[in-house]
Amino acid sequence: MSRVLLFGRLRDLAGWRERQIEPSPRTLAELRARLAHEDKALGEALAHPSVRIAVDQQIAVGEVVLGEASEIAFMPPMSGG
Amino acid sequence: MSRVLLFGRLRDLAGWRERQIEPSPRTLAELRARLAHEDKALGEALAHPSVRIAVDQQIAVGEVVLGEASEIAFMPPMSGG
Amino acid sequence: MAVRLQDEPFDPAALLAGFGKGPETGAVVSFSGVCRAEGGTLEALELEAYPGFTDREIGEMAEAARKRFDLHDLLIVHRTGRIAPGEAIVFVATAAAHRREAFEAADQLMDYLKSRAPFWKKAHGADGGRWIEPRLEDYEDAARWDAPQERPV
Amino acid sequence: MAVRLQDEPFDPAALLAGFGKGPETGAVVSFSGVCRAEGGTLEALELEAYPGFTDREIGEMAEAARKRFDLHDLLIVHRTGRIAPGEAIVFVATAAAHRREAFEAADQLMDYLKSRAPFWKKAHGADGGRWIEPRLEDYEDAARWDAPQERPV
Repeated sequence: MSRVLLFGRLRDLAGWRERQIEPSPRTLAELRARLAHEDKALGEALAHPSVRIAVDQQIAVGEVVLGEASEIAFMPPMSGG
Repeated sequence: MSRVLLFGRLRDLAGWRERQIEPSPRTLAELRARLAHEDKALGEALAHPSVRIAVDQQIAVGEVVLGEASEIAFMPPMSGG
Repeated sequence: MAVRLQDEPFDPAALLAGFGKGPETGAVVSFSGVCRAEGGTLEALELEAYPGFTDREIGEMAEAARKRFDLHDLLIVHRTGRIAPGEAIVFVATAAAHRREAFEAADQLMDYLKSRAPFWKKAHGADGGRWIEPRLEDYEDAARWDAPQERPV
Repeated sequence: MAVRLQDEPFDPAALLAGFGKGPETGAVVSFSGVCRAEGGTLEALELEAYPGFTDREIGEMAEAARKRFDLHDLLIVHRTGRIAPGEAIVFVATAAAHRREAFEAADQLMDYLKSRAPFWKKAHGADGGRWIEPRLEDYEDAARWDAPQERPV
């Protein structure tokens, strides 16, 4: 099982902030495809190059094998405090 | 009557901080001469180019006719706070 | 050195009261960022953090600043959640032997916090809410501290 | 806006508590300059001002900074007389809409106060007292804010 977190406007767009995904996706691409399948607008927003991804709280770049990852966060541009 | 004020190390050197001078000196040069006459070391210290002079709380430059001036301050380099 | 994220309001003066009391500390700088009323158009700011991730990122920047500026003490407190006009959003305090280090550390940390720290900010007004991003000048301020970039020849 | 010289000790946190509460104030910077223990070699600092002259000069600099940086509020409190290690010497607080103005105003005013304000300072230690003058870097810090000099061609 994986936990997916959305922040900022992605959260408003999706209508949720946190979800459990089962079974765990094996790759980031698989996770993206499953989310886009349910919600096309969200899938497009998540694919925007300004969106950064953290896997188990570490910034991930490019395509990622999730392995045992339990937490995947999608972060739109940060606004600062 | 004029009031003479010394600050910082000039005060320590002279051994006083404030004095009444009577009759009032007509010029800064006359005041310097009278102070130097009494205390040669102080006279020399007051003549050092680093010492700034305020006449009635306004910075004075060069030779000054004191006129009705009531307060003459000799200020060594300021240390800041 | 401490970094705290909290939903509860805080009082900058109370935070300053206990800060930077080392015997060789000669300079203490504090910065308080406060939610502006925006002429009455703002009802509240909403600040979202990524717990665990946001505090760790800020903690790393804080530790780098502590070393770089030889700080004696450093405190960062940042609100999250819903913040009303007049309430403090962020407090940064730095203590050092001399003022240059204390000023530059606080200035640099604020530039980081305002433009690059992992927060998402929503302004709530009469017309609903909108997510806001850093102003261009926030990026420019933060870039003042970057090392010069290598250029390809 | 207020400028105060006083012989009595003061508490920077208490001064910050009532400062900069305007509805459009987004940034409050405070600087506290504290008397360092100097490894126990310093018994006290003695700060002399020229009453009337010193406050007027500081007041003029404060007013210039208020205008230049569009400050919402400004407070300067400076100790005079005998100051023990650990006691605050000077407190400067600035309030503005945005942080850049608040930081630069506080920084500039401190550079002025530390190098050009009319104070005379004596350090009292076990070996007696000695009058001290600004460090070279204090002059350099203050000169950062000067207008470029005209050069003869």
